[in-house]
Amino acid sequence: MNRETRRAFYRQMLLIRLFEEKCAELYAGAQIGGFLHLYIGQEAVAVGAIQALTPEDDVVTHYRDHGHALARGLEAGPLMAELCGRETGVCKGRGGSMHLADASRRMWGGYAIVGGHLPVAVGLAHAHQYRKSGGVTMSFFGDASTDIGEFHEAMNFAQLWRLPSVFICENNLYGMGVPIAMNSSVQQIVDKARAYGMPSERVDGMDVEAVEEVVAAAVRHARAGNGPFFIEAMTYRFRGHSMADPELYRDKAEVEEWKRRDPLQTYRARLLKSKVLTSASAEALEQEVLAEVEAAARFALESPFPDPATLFDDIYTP
Amino acid sequence: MNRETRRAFYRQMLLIRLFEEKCAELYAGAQIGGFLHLYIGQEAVAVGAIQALTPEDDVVTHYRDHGHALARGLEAGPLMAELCGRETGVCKGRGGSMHLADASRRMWGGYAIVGGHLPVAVGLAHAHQYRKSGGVTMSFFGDASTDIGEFHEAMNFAQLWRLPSVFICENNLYGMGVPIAMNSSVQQIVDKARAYGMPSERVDGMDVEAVEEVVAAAVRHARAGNGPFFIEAMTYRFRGHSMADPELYRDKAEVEEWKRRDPLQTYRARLLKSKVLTSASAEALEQEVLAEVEAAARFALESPFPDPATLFDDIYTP
Amino acid sequence: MAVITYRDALRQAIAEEMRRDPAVWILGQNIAAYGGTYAVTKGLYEEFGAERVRDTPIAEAGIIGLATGSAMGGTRPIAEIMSINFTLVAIDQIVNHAAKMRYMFGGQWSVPMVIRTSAGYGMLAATHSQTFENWYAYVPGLKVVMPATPYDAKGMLKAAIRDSDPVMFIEHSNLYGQKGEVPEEDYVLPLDRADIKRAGEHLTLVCWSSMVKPSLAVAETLAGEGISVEVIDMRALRPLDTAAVIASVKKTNRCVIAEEGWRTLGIGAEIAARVSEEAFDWLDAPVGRVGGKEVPMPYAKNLEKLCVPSEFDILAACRAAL
Amino acid sequence: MAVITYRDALRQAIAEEMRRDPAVWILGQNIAAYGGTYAVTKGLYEEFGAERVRDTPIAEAGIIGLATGSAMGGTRPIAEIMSINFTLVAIDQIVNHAAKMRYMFGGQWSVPMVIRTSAGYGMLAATHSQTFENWYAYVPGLKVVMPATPYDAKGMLKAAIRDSDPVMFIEHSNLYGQKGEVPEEDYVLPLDRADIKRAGEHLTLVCWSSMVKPSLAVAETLAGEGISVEVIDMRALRPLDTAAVIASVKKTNRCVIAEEGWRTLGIGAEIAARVSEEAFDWLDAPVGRVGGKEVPMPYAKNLEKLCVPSEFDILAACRAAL
Ligand SMILES: Cc1ncc(C[n+]2csc(CCOP(=O)(O)OP(=O)(O)O)c2C)c(N)n1
Ligand SMILES: Cc1ncc(C[n+]2csc(CCOP(=O)(O)OP(=O)(O)O)c2C)c(N)n1
Ligand SMILES: [Mg+2]
Ligand SMILES: [Mg+2]
Repeated sequence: MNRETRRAFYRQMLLIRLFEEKCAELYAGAQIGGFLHLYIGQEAVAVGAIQALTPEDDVVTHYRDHGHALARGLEAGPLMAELCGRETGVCKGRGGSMHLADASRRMWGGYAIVGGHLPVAVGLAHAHQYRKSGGVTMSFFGDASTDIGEFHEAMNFAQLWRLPSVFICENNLYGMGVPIAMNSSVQQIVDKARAYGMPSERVDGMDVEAVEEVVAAAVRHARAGNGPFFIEAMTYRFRGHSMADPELYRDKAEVEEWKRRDPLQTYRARLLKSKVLTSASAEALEQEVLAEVEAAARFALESPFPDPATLFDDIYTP
Repeated sequence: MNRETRRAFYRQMLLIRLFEEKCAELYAGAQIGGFLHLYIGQEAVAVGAIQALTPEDDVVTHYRDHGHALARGLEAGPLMAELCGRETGVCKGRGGSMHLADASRRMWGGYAIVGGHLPVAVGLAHAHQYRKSGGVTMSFFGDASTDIGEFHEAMNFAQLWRLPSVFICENNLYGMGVPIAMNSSVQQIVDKARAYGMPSERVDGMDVEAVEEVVAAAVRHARAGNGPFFIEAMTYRFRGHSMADPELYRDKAEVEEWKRRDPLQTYRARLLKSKVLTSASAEALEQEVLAEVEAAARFALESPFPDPATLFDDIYTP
Repeated sequence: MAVITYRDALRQAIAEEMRRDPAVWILGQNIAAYGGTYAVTKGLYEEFGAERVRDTPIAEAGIIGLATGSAMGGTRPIAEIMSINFTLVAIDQIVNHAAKMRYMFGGQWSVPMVIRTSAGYGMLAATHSQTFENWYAYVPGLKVVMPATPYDAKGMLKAAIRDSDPVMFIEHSNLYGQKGEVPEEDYVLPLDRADIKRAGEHLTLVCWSSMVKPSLAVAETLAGEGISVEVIDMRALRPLDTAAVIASVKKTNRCVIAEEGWRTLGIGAEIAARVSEEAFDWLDAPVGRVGGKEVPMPYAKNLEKLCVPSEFDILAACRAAL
Repeated sequence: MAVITYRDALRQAIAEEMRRDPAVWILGQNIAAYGGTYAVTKGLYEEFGAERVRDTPIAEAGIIGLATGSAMGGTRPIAEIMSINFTLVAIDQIVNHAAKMRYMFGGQWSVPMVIRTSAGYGMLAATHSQTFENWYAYVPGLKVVMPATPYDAKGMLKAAIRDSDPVMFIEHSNLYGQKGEVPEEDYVLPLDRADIKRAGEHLTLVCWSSMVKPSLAVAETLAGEGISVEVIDMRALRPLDTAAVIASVKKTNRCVIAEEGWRTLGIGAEIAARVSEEAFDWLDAPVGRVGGKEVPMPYAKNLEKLCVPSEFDILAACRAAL
């Protein structure tokens, strides 16, 4: 992997981290409303995985979607504006935090019904197959989303029809406050893929390069017409499920243990050690990204709210 | 297995066969309406499996339910009356062919939404666990019902909560006109159980004694508090999916091949060979069962239709 | 004009649109080699092949979600759900995904998809005899139609396939065999207009789908008594063309609505509420509503017959309103 | 009487019934150690243990089906579905299984189950801000209630738990923190009766759940102008106690209905249709209906505010009807 890519990985993860820390701040200041689900701790998954895609491929994800949107190249400003419910937001303020999308980048959204986006993702993969476009659809979802029926229907369709679909389960060990042991009868989510005869692999989701490697192979598999591939990325969210979460259910020691594996800090150390970054260049980068996030927040807060006259637009296609 | 049980197996399978041949006749004569799904060819599964239960256990099944109802000991007369939509039917004519039930025998019904009865069955198993009753719930469903979400949610709940639930998938290779290869990404349904960490076994569903043996072990497993067990019984329906099925999708040779393994005829031959039956006793039995079916049909056709004044009864509990 | 069945009209619409536009394809259970539960898709598999006429597993949520995603990706799927009763397992996909896509993401893309499904009854008992058109008609983002004649079926299905938004296209098992005139040449019909099936002066009788035929029979009966009934087939349920009804009521001053489904909270409730509000000063009698008896449908034929509104029930309601 | 929150009233109802009857148990997502998304079940796990307060996977169809079967097998489950929006993935179980059980099998058994769920909004966007009480109220075999005050919440939840049939018990996220008087002693309330929350002479204002508070405020405002408004809280939506509304309208001759959900095909449509029919000769003005704007709910706060009926909207409708 070349130095530029590695630097870019770090930058993207950093952008996600700082962007979300800003989100938390704006949420506390009531500029962002509704449910806000932070991705902090899981950055390596989105960054490593989406790297493996071309612009003709698709991304579909769930409500914990800031990381995927940024990794897919959506700009921080319009994203933050969306979170603040402004007209300049990526969805004109209609979607909010859980529904970030940009059709021009084939980022088809965050979705907030657990598992509901997976049949949709499989449908996008079908369109690639039908149109013989060579594209691949990548979908993200959590561990606790693999207990709902729509996940299973999607899995069966994908393998049965050999669709170019790459499933990425971000196993952060909890669904809201419930540990996987109380949600799922099997503790390795990859076992569920095996029941569909779907090739699968588990990967360390705290290591962006490991994720990239495994996902790139999966994308090649799907793009070559071999059908879907399933990846379980082992990861952890450092914050609560959403901002409303009192977080009483996780052991402090467990959280600390995982924080020692912080994908951002460990990668920074690695890049310093391998001289991809120097202390100076790292700090410069950090300043640059911080400025980008601050600019995004300013852009958002200075943007107008949606025009009430447009309330009824876009229900149907004109 | 003692002679009495073997004779009883034969008698029950025969009763189902003749009962359903009568059903086909009454359907042709428009005494039975709606959808009529015959079980002919699959008799060994219901008879062998339900034998393993006690009266405190539960049976839940799908719309192809005549066999299960008869094997559970529901009388032919009230069953036929139900099919003919009469007040004397097991459900007072409200349910019809797809919804045969008798609470006094813990036969909780046929259900006609594919897969929809499986969470209900798991709930009955939960009640046994909650009440510490020692009972077991047995559910029946087809191969093509294992592609729908509710099946998967039920499987996960059963294994996760270690419920006393015995799942019996009757794999007759088709869901209506579609072969399993076009419905399911895996061709062995037991693979789906493995994804839940649920013990499972495949059995020859054309051999009533083989079914009984495997299911009895499964019931013991569940009753002992070890959680659910999954059985895939390989079988075949000799008739169309329902009476409306033009049956254009199956190879004649395939049908003939399976008919050579007719669970009723092969078992009859086996019992003759092992002297459990003689030609004379077999014929006497056949006459007896035929008379029972004829009497059931007479009972049904002589029974009154439901009283219109009772139309609004039973929507809610009085 | 050729006289063909409702079933054949539907098949023609699908085949013609598939010939016209290679992006159009159809998926559903038993629709390919089997030809469809109601034989609507018979022959399409042979003409268009397995890629464009695709059998699916029994997984209705998967079917609708897949069709939705595929439509986003550039195809134009027609998803067949065998019975409207089975749409309940897919309703999350229909209502919270397909219908929301355009608005929720700020108008960035459309979902050009048709969901074909069938209402009906016939000794199928409680879970297989319901009609939920009122539920779907509640949902902004969906279009909902329920044609009653071969002519409407073909023209509206073609329009639905060409439409850029998700359309619930609800057929009826009692109608597949009914015949009617259908032009040979290409035509489409609007998805948002009621149709006056018979003009009249003394009473407005509103109906759709299976209720059109008995309503026309009632109009004929009353004509024999010198009473002229205007029969309006709603056809489109979202948007709901109550303007047509209100215009009629301002002329007739009387209105009856006939609906197969349960009366409480049916489409008839909305029509009655709007007519009562917007034609308040024109109404000479309360708006009459005929609907299905409010029970889970019993299997027994004699009970089922009591549940479904009959010509006689409609006639009685009309007399009461006159 | 103690003044407690709606949330606490619900918790008391559950705890008291669980103490009274060991067959009562509760299942849902994050209800045990976590205490429930809206903290309704806080402390129950500690008091009753893991067998009776049971966390479930995210599998709403499984939850409802399991509760239904368990009820058939002799327990009395309370199934919590976090949001009424998520009931869509379980609606087949609710409508085609729980609600059909008794009738379809000829009255052989009952399903004594409560489905507790929550309506509401709050910058949650299109898929998380809907109310479907009108859909459930359409279904024979279900009982549907939607209490607005701590007193009603407790009394009706206790009644629902003791009831032998499936009850959809719909709470509202805006109400959990609202306070009201609740007696210390055991009491239950009927599941089929509307409640006059304020008596009046000049206009009948019909509401339920989140609309009760603004409706009472409107009544207060109009009282200042010498107009006396009777505020009827429907509370029970199936059966729908329109008799209470009609009796009131026969006195006031005017009626307005305020509903949070979309107007078309909402509960208000049915009420308006019945009032217009049964109080035809008493109505001095058309029945007014206030409802949510018919769009998928937008996220942006300023747009969301436009969508939900406000006190001002209700007041305007009342003035129009006077
Ligand atoms: C059908 C449905 N049920 C419940 C919810 C509420 N809910 C939102 S996120 C969530 C937990 C999901 O956990 P997981 O899939 O592991 O993803 P994570 O949040 O851990 O990233 C729940 C229960 C929902 N949105 N949709
Ligand atoms: C949710 C749902 N979708 C579709 C149907 C229509 N349908 C009834 S039976 C059936 C085939 C089921 O096949 P399988 O489970 O293999 O059982 P078999 O009929 O072979 O015994 C279908 C598609 C239904 N009843 N419910
Ligand atoms: Mg998780
Ligand atoms: Mg089968």
